[in-house]
Amino acid sequence: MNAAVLYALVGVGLYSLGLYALIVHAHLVRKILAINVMGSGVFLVLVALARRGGEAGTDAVPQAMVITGIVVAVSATALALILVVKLAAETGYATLSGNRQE
Amino acid sequence: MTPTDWIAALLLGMGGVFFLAGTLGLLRFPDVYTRLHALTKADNVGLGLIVLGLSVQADSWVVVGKMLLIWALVLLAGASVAQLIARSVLRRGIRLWRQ
Amino acid sequence: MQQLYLALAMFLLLNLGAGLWRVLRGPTAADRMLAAQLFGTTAVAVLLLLAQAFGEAALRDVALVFALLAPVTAVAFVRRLWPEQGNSRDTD
Amino acid sequence: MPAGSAVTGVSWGALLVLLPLTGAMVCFLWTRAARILGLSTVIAVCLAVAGLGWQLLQEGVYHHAAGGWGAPLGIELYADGLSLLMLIATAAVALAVSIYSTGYFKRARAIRFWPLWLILLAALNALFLSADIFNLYVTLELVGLAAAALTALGGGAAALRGAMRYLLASLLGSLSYLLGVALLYHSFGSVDIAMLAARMESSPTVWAALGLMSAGLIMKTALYPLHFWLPPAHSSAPAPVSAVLSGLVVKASFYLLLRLWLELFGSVSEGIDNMLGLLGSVAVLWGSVQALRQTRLKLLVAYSTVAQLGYLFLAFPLAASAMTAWNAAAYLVISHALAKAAMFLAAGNLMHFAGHDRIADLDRMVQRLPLTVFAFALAGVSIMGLPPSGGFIGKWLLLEAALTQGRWDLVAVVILGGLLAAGYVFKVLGSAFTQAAVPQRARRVPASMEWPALLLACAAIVLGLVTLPVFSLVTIGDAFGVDEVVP
Amino acid sequence: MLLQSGFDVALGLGLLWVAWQALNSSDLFKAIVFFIAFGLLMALAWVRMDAPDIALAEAAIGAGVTGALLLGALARLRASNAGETTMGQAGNGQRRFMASRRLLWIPLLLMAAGLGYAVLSLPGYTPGLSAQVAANLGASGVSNPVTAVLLNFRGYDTLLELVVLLLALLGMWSMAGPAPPPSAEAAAVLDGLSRFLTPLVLLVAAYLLWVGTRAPGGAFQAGSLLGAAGVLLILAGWRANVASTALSLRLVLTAGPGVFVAVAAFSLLMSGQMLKYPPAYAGILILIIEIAATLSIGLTLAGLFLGGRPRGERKSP
Repeated sequence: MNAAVLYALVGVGLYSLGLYALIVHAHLVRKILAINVMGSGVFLVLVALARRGGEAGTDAVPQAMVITGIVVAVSATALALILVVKLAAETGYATLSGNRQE
Repeated sequence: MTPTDWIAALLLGMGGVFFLAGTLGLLRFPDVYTRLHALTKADNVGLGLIVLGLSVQADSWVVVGKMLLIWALVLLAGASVAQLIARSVLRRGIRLWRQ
Repeated sequence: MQQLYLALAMFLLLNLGAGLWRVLRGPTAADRMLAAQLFGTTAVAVLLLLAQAFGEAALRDVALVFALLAPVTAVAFVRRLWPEQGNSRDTD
Repeated sequence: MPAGSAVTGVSWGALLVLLPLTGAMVCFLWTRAARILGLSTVIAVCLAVAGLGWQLLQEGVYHHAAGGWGAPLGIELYADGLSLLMLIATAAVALAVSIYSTGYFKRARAIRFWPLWLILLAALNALFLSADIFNLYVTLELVGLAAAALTALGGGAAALRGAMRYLLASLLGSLSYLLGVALLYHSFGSVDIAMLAARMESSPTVWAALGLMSAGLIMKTALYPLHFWLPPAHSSAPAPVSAVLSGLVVKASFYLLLRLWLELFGSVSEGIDNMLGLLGSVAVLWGSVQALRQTRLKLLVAYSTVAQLGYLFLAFPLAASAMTAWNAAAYLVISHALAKAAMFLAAGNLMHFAGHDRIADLDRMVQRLPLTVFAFALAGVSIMGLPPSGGFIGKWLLLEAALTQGRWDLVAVVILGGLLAAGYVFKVLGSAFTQAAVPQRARRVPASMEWPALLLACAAIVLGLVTLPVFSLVTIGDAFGVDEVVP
Repeated sequence: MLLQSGFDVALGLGLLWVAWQALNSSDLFKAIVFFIAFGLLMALAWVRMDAPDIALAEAAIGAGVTGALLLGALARLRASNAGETTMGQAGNGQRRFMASRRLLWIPLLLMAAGLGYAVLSLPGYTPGLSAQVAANLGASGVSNPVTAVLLNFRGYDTLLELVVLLLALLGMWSMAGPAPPPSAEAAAVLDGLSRFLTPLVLLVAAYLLWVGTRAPGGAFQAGSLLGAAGVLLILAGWRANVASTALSLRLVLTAGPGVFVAVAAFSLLMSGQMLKYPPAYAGILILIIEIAATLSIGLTLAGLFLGGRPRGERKSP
C-alpha cells in the first residue's frame, strides 16, 4: 500500500464520518459541516487514486475537477448558511424539526 | 555534511525547539493571556529560525526574499491578532491570572 | 538534508496535534481561536520545509497565502462572534 | 446543399445552454425589463428545441465537442431521441410556467425569480445534453442549488425549511454521485459515457460506483424511502416553482439514472432491478395513500408526485421486454411532467383565488374558476391513467410488459395505484363541486395564470393520441439498445 | 522513505481525528474551529499528493472565506438564539437521534468497508488522461496543465461552475434582505492591518493570476484571495457606497460568466464549436476570461460573506 491508496482510504473514511454526522446531528450548521467533510473525502479519493501507480505522473484532469468541486462546495455552503440564518430568524431554531416549544 | 549544512541544521533544530516551547506554553500556561504570550512570541521566533535555516541553503535570493516576506507577514498577523484578541478578552472582564 | 527537513516537518505536525488539545479543552473561545492561529504558523513552517525538501517552489506560494490570510478568521471571530456573546448592544 | 441546411447547420444544442444563461445574466443586469427579457428567452429556447428536433430528424443524433477536443479529453454534448423528448417536455413546461409567472409574481419577486429560473432552465438543458459524467455532476449541482433557491422564494418558515431539506438531500445525492464518478474514472480512465460503456466490465469498484451513483440519483429522484424531502419542498414553494420541481427537476435525475442504467450498469447489475421495482411499488401505494390522507391541496399533489415517481421504477424489473418497458418509462416521465405541472399551476390558481389550500374549503370552485378546475380534472385524467391520456399509454405499456412476463404483482400495483389516484383526484374535484357556504376572500385570477395550466393539461391528454410520432422520435439514436419497433 | 510514510500516516490519522472533532464536538464554535484546522490539514494533504493548485485553492478559500463565513453565520444564529441545540430544546427528536446513533454506525461501517475494498481492489494503475493532457498542452495556450484543463480542455465545466457561484449570490439576495448593519468603528489595529494587508493581498492575487498560466495558481486562487480581501475590509467596517441595484456592481458580478458565455457564443459562431479557441489566440482568450473570472469570483465571495444585499449609503450619511 502506498501513500496514494492511504489518502484514498482516508477520503473514504471522511466520506463515511461525514455521512454519519449528517444523519445523526440535528443542528443545520453541523449538517453543513458534515456535507463539507464528505465533499473533502470525495475530492481526496478523486485525486489520490490518480497517483496509485506511484510517483510517476500527476493527472491534471482530476485536479481540475476538484478545483471545480471546491468552488461548487463553497457556493453551496454559503447558500445553505444563509438559509439556516433566515430559518433561525424566522423560527428561532436552526433545525429542520424545530417547532418552538414556548 | 558541509559547514553550511551544520549551520542550517542547527537553526532548524532551534526553530523546532521554539515551536515545541510555544506548544508547551499553549498547553501548560494557566490563563488565556499567558498562553497568548507563549504562542505569538515563541512560534514566530521558531518560524524565523526555520526561515533562516532554510535561507542558508536556498537556491536563489528570490526564494530567500519570499520566505522573509512570509515571516514578516506571520509576525504582523501574530502581533495584530494577539492584540485584538487580548483587548476583547480584557473587555469581557476575564481576569488576569495571579500567583 | 532532505531527511532533516522531513523529520522537522513531521515533528511540527505532531506539535500541531498537541495544540489541538487546547482547542478541545478551551476553556474560553479565545483559547480555541488562538490555537487555530498557531496551526496557521505551524502550517507555514511545514510548507516551507516541504518546499525545500521536494524542490517545489509552488508550496512557498501556498505558505504565502496562508501567511497573508492568517488574520482573516481571527478577525472575523473578534469582530463578529465575540461581541455578540456578551455586551452586544453597544457594538451595533 | 439540401434544403433546410440553414436549420441543420446551427448547433442548437449548445444554444440551448448558452441562450438561457445569457438571458439570466441580462435579466439580472436589467431588472426593469426582467419579465419581458425572461419570456423572450424562454420562447427562444423553445425555438432552439424545435431546431434541434428538426436537426435530429434530418441527421440523426447530435454530437458537439465543446472546446473542439472531443472525448476523452474534452466534454461531449450528445442528444438522441430520449434527450430530445426530455428537452421538448422541458421547453413545454418552461413556456407554460413562464407565462404563468408573469401573472403570478409581482414586480419585486419577479426580478428575483427570473434569473434563478433561467439558470435552472439552462442547467436542465445542459443535463439532458451532456454525455460526460463529471459535467453531469456540475449540472446536477446547478439544478439542485437553483431549485433550492427557487423553493426559498416562497418565504416563510415552511418554504425555508423545505428549501433547506431539499438542499441537503440534493447535496448528499450529488456527492454520492461524484464519488461514483471518481471510482469510474480511476477504473477506466475516462468520464465520457460512450467510452465508459465500451470499457465497462464488472468489478467490485464498478459495483461500488453503481451503488453510490444510483443511491445518489434515487435520493434526488425521491424514490421511497428517500422521498422525505419532496413533499415539504414541493408543497411550500411558489406555484410555478412547484410545477417545475415536480414536473422537471426530479425527472432530470431520473433521466440520468435511466441513461446510466441503459449505457453503463444494465450489463453488470443483477437483482438490483427487482429491488428498484419493489421500492417503486411501495412508493406507488404508500405515496397514493398519503396523498389520499392529505387535507391541503398542495401536499396532496406533492404526495401524488411521490407515487407517480414510483411508477417510473417499475420499468426496471421489466427490462426484459426492453422496448415496451423503457417506452413506458419515457411516456410516464413526459406525461407526468406535463400533467403534474398543470396540476400545480391549477392548485396555485385555487390558492391565489381563495387565499388558502384547504381542500375541504375549496367549495364551488367549478363555478368560480371553471377553466382551472377543468385543467385540474384533465391533468387528473392523465395522472389516473385513463384513456386517451399520455398517462394511460405509459401505464398501459407497463401493464403489457408485466403481463407478457407474468409479473402479476406489478400488474396489481399498477391497477391499484390507478384506483388510489382516482380517489385523491376525485377528493379534490368533489369538494370543488360542493355548495358549502364558507365566505371566502376571493381574488381575481388573471387569464395568464389560467390558460397555461389548461394548455399543459390538454397537452398531457393529446400525448395519448400521438403515440406513433413519439415512439419514432424516441428511437433516434436507439437509446434503449433495441432495434425492434413497437407494434 | 520511512519519514515520508510516517508523515502521511500522521497526516491521514490527523485528518480523520480532526474531522471527527469538527463533526461531533459538543460546542458548535469548537466544531467550527476544528473545521478550520481541518481545512489546513487538507491543504497539507494536497501538497503531499502533488496537487499544489488545489492546495492553493484550499488555502485561499479555506483560510480566507469559509472560516469567516461559518463564524459570521454562527454569530447571526446566536443573535436569534439558535447557535446551539441543547438537549432540552430538541426534546424527543434528539432522544430519537441518540437512539439511532447507537445502531447507525453498523451499516455505515459496512459501507465504509465496502468502499475501502472497492478502492483497494481497483485494477492496477490506469494512466487516466495525463498522456492526452501532455500531448495537447502545446495547443492549449498555457503551460500549467491544471489551468489548461480548467480553461481549455474542460472549459465548459468551468463556465457552468462560475454560474454556480453567481447562482449562490442570486439565491442569497433573493431570500435575504439587506445586509446586516456594519460593525462599529474598527479599532486602530484592525484598521491598520486591513489598510496594510489589502493592497498586499491584491498584489499576491495578481501574481497568482499571472503565474497561473505556467505554474500553480490561476483565476480561482486569485479570486479567492480577492474575496478574502473583501472579507477583511467588510470586517474592518469598510462600506462601499454601492447598492445591490447598482449596475456597476452587477456588471462585475456577471463579468466572469458573461465573458465566458460571450467567448463560447463567439467561438460557436466562428468555428461551429463552443469554446474552441484558435491556437494562436488561446493564450490571450484564456487570460481575458481569467481576469474577468477573478474579479467576479472575488466580488461574489465577498458578497456572500456580506450576508445580504448591499444597501448603499442613501440612508446613513
